[in-house]
Amino acid sequence: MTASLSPGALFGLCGAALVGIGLYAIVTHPGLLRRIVGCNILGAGIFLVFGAVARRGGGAGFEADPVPQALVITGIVVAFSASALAVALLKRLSELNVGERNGTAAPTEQRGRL
Amino acid sequence: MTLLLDLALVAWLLALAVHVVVQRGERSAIIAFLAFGLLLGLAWVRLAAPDVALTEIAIGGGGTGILLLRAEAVLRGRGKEEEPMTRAGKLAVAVGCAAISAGLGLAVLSFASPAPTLAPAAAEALGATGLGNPVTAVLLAYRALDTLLEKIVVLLALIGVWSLAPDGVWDGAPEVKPAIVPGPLTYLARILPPFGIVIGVYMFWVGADAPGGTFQAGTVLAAMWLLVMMAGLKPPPDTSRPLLVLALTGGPALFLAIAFLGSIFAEGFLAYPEGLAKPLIVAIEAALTLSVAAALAMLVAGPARKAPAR
Amino acid sequence: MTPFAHATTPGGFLLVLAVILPVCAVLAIFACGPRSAARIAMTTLAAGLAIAIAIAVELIASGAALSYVVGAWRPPLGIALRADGLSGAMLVMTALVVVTVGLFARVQYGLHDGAGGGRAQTTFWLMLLALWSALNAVFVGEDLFNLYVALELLTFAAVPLVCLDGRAETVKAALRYLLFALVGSLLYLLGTGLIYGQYGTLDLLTLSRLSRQEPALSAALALMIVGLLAKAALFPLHLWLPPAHAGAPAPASAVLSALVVKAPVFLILRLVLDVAPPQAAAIAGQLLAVLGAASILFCSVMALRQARLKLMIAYSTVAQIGYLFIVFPLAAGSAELPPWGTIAWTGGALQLVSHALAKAAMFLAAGVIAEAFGHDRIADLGGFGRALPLSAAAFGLAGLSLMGIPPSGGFVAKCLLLTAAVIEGYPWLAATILAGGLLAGGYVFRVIDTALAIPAVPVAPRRPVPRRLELAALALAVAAVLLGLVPLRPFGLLQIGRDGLAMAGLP
Amino acid sequence: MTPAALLLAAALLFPLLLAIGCLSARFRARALSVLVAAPLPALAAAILVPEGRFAFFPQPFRLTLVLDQPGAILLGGAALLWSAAGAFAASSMTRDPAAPRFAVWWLLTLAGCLGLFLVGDVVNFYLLFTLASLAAYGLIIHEQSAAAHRAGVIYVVLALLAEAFLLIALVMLAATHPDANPPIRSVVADLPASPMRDGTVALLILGFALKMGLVPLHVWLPLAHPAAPTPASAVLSGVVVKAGVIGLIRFLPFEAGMPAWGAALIGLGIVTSCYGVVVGITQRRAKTVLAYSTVSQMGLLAVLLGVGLETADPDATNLAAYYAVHHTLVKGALFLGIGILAATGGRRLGLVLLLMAVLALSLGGLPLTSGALAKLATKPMLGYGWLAGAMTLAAAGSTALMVHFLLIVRRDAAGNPAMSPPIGQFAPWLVVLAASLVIPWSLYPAVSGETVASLLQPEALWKVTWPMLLGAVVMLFVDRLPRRLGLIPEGDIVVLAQAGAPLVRGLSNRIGEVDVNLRRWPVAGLGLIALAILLGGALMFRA
Amino acid sequence: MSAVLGIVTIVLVTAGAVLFLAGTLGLLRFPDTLSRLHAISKADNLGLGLIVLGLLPQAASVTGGLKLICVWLLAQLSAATASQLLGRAVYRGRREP
Repeated sequence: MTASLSPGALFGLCGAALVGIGLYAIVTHPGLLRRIVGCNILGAGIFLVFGAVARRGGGAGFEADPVPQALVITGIVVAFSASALAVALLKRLSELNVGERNGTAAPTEQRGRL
Repeated sequence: MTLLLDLALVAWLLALAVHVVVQRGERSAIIAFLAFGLLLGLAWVRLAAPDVALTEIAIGGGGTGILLLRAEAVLRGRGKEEEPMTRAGKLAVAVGCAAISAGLGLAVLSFASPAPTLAPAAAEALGATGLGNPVTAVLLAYRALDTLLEKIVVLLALIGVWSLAPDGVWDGAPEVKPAIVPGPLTYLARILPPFGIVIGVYMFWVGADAPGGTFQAGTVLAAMWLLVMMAGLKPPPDTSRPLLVLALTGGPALFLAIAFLGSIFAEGFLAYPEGLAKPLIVAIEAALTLSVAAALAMLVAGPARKAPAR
Repeated sequence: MTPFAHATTPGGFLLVLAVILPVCAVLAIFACGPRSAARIAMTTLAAGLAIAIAIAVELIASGAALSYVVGAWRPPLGIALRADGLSGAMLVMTALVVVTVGLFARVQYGLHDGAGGGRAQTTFWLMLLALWSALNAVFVGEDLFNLYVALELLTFAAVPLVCLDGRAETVKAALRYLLFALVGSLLYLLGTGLIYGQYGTLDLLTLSRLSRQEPALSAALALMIVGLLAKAALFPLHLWLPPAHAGAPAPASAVLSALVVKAPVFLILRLVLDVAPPQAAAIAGQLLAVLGAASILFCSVMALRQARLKLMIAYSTVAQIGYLFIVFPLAAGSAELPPWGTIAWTGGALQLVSHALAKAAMFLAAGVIAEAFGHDRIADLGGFGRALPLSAAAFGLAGLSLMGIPPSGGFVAKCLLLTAAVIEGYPWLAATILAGGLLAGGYVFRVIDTALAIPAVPVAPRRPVPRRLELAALALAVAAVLLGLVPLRPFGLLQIGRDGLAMAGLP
Repeated sequence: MTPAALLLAAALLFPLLLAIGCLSARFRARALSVLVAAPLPALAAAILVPEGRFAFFPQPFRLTLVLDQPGAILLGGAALLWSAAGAFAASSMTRDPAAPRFAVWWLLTLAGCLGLFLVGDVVNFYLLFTLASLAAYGLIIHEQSAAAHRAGVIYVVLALLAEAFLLIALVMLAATHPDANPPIRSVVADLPASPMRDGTVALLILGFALKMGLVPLHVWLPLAHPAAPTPASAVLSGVVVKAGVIGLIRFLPFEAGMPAWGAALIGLGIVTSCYGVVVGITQRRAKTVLAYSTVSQMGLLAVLLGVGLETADPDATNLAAYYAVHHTLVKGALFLGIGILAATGGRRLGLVLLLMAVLALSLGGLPLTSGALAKLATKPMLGYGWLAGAMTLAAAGSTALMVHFLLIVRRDAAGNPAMSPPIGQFAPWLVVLAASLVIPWSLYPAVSGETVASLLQPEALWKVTWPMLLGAVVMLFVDRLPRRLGLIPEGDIVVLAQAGAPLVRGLSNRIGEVDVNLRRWPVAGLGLIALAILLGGALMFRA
Repeated sequence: MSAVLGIVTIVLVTAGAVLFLAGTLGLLRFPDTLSRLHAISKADNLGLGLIVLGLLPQAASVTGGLKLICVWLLAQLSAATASQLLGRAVYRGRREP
């Protein structure tokens, strides 16, 4: 048991569980912001799986395989960009909705060109 | 003993994640998520990935956290809940997610043994790059194309965020300053940035040989800039301001230029000439750090809200 | 036989250019400011088209796949780019659609503000170019993680296009699209991690040799395929597509519907054919075919029900995507005939290309209609064919291809698929193809009937529309039709780089 | 390339070129006047090109043209009718602002129809079949009335259905053939040995029966023919339905024979011919009556082909073509005649009515007319059993229907003011009329193998006369009966089908609701998870 | 010498850890935000100080030691600011509920 629960496997399993938790949040949560948080938890779980893979692949003087680690770094930045875009959309949406609800066009009302 | 610590860490991570999901209050959930991000950094340390740990804490936890907190502050009270789910539906989803986790766990436990790895290959090729940190070598040499495209992804996200501005103020400045700036914040914004900049530069500089690198350094710099902007010490620039544009495009542009030069002077696109690899990589990293810092800060700052100063 | 390791071939640098050139243009526009956006974009469109054609010529001339090892770091440590015949076809198709849409947008923007530089306009050019780069990267990518980055690039370029007009409903559609696509790409990424954990490489060519029936690979394939399905909006995961594609401005809808959804489909094709072991491929193929058939039938009915033209076209996209998925069991191949030697493979590829052309034409035509009349409610468009004959013709010709009426690319594609269904013994797929054609006939015909009607109160254009604007749609529609007249050329092209199967003996 | 091949190609391409020419606005404005010339190359080909001549065009055209005897007969008759109807249209539609558009549809339909009689390879057959089918839609809706649009919609739905049946049938035919575009001949020769034989034949019959208008797939005819302008009705009823006939002639294996399917075709034909008469008698509009008459006549053609298929008699195709050309000319002349009658009054009316009566009764088999010839020529093949009896009854029915038709047109024209039809319409009508009388005589020896003199034997005359008398008597009797005209609506069973509309609408609404549900975020999310589990499970445990 | 330094480290770090524990307990047990803030800032600042102090003897080099002190100073700074901000937020939240 201990052998199979090397840090790699352990955090891999943790990542697997986080994937489930993140998915659950994304699917069931009614609030959009929390869905974005859910995506980040899902992402964290996925990155942990990568980390587990990296940890297992240590060798040649490195404690872990650097390739998956580099992938995770790229992945984290991409995930952050996605969150930023999603949050910006969400804020804009809520702004427009508030404008609509107040009966007046939002001050930032704009007309599409196309 | 370490196994026990790891187990505790894992349990804590899972508990926090569940807490984030089931917590009613939006803000509490986000704060729990912040804590989750910090713990995740610890987990990365335990996975022998200090580079990732730094990135996770800086971007995954910190950057995302501040983004979410700011959004929560804006949305509070007006976020309309939509498409709620029945209890049975939630149960079904829960069972499904559990099944996916279980399958995933099975897959993780069934990985081939001995573990396949590229560590030896990476180590062997490290000499040609002159770098000491293999992760940096992967990011900026072996898989530089990914990194290049990912820079474009960040830039696109920024363009996307900016495109959400109203038409009239599109190329104006975003607004990050709260209505009332608390005194201590201003104080912090005066004291901290010099340290932050030093730390950022240090992180970038050691990145070639030790944990650290462009993203981590860029995030620290971005945090400093945001702090200054939030405290109102220096207003955010117009999105069309040349200096900002230069900072944003400089990194990718230099990267591209060196990449194309590689196809003339070295073995191909994104290849570095023998012996010049390290200086070139450091140069790229320097420019990228600035670009990342500017992009991350502007991503958090959001779309323009004020007409441009002409 | 193709060697199982990548080596840079002559002309391989073209692949890099195809991916990187639009990126350079994005940076240039960003740096030079909005005023020069259209000019830079136009130049890039021309250059990009030339590159795509050069790649196709090089492919045909050499008869072998083009490869490029980026930075001379060989996989598995480094990344390779590779274009076989199918990729080449995709690249050319993408270039054609993007260039035509670009010309359309240039004219349309010219109608509103000559000088340019507005928010929507600049964003459109930036996103169009980024999208092109991402598509090319998907089509020539050979590394699973590199493909992930390309997919994300695609999503990030596509989402802002959806809400370009900034109305609440389009912002909502964009957010929904982003979140669902994000889940899809995360699942794909997860699968990538599992594959790396099992095989220690992300290179598709290497994987095609290594992959065996193993739990990790099964889980990875399931996650990746389902994630990509979410991005491809196959029924029942199509929730985001109709509002997103219908809400976007016409040129944006055209590229979204014609090209963007094709990228995940292309990747699924590569996963199933190249990575999955034969038995797994068969099982996945069956499931995908069931979903594809359901998509065809269900969403065609939904398209028939729509009152708005653009929504109708959007639902039609979901239905037409379904055809690409019923290819899987039909192109299963056998010991002596590899999947890419089957006629179903050709049919599927042809369907992919002809749908792209036809759908882009339809959305552009719908854009002209909306431009002229200020709305796109089908019921209130009676007799629009008189005001906009070229657009009506473009819609009709594109419709021919969607319905599978000869002579058109869609016809040849559906004919090949039908033949495959008959030969392989899938009567239910044959019936689905026919029923889908009938339903498509229904919804296309509804618009044609409206166009040809002479109502008591004829519709009058709100503002005159220049012919040039209409020509773009017509050109694409004619291309979709002409595709049916040269059906056997792609057949040969598609074999290139696929195990060097002898091309002799093909008609 | 031989002159014959060139002529065949011109027959197909000339109308297409004219249609392409219509892209130019100046040409389009004058397109109406070229309609008469468009089918002339085809006519020349039918007359001049020796039968059995092939023309094969190499890559990239991949076009095989064949002119065999049935094809030549049908082509000649059809080209003549097209030309005459084109002249008629040029005269009758000069004031119509939408005439250029009409001309485009006309040229496309024409190209498709005439090409069908010539083409010898599977793919191009389907292509031309589609062209003819879909372009005819433009002719049907030309008047833009609500009825025309309804007819157009129903027509297109059925035409697309026919296309679908045909497509799958052709695919099944050609699937195992090594050539991607095989000659029709060789796939039909392979058909009897094919494992999918029965399915293929069933689909072929379904597809072509839809085009011919065999019961219960006839509903588009009585809707479309009255709705279209007169010259268009003439070609729709005279030629377009023959696309189905040539299809059956080309694709059924008459050499090998298929008794069961032959019997089925016979049954279908008999039902159709009776049904057309019975429903036709209840109609009150002249054009509708003619449409039902076409339905009935197509039934007779189906019987002929069925017999040929049952007894493996390839000659049946010649006879069927002969019968079909008779019908083409007569029915075309009758439709044009309705237009003439509407423009005629006073002195000339009597003459026109007389000519119409000759034409109409020719369908029933009036001695010395083409109808009688056609019936006599086919008699030997039908034998003397119950089938011959049924055909005799059908002839009687046709006569009855035509008497009904004559009564209607006489009533309709009775109140016309004194006027005479424009020569531009009258002359084409006379040409078709004359052709309908002359051409069958000239073809008779070649088709039936008997001399013309045999036609003048009293017994031959009696053979065709008595069913006519029977029919006429019956009709005169029926006409006395209290009968509610218009009891059965035009298009009869389509009305029943429309009664099912709420059901369809309900189903469609259900699908709409399902879609709304599926597109809710949690449901789609659950779907995503379920799919992942399903696929993952299948891959893990089944593979 | 090293043994003495070792003992000093152990004592100081343990004390710091205990203070952290106390702060955490306070965070969990105290009724309102202000008292929680009080507990956590007081205990944690001191706790961190003790831990850093305890680790100083173990630092491999002078720069290492300086880094540790920098960490402590920065933590002090940010904690002070954060506490201020939190306190203000609570205060304003009370005034305008």
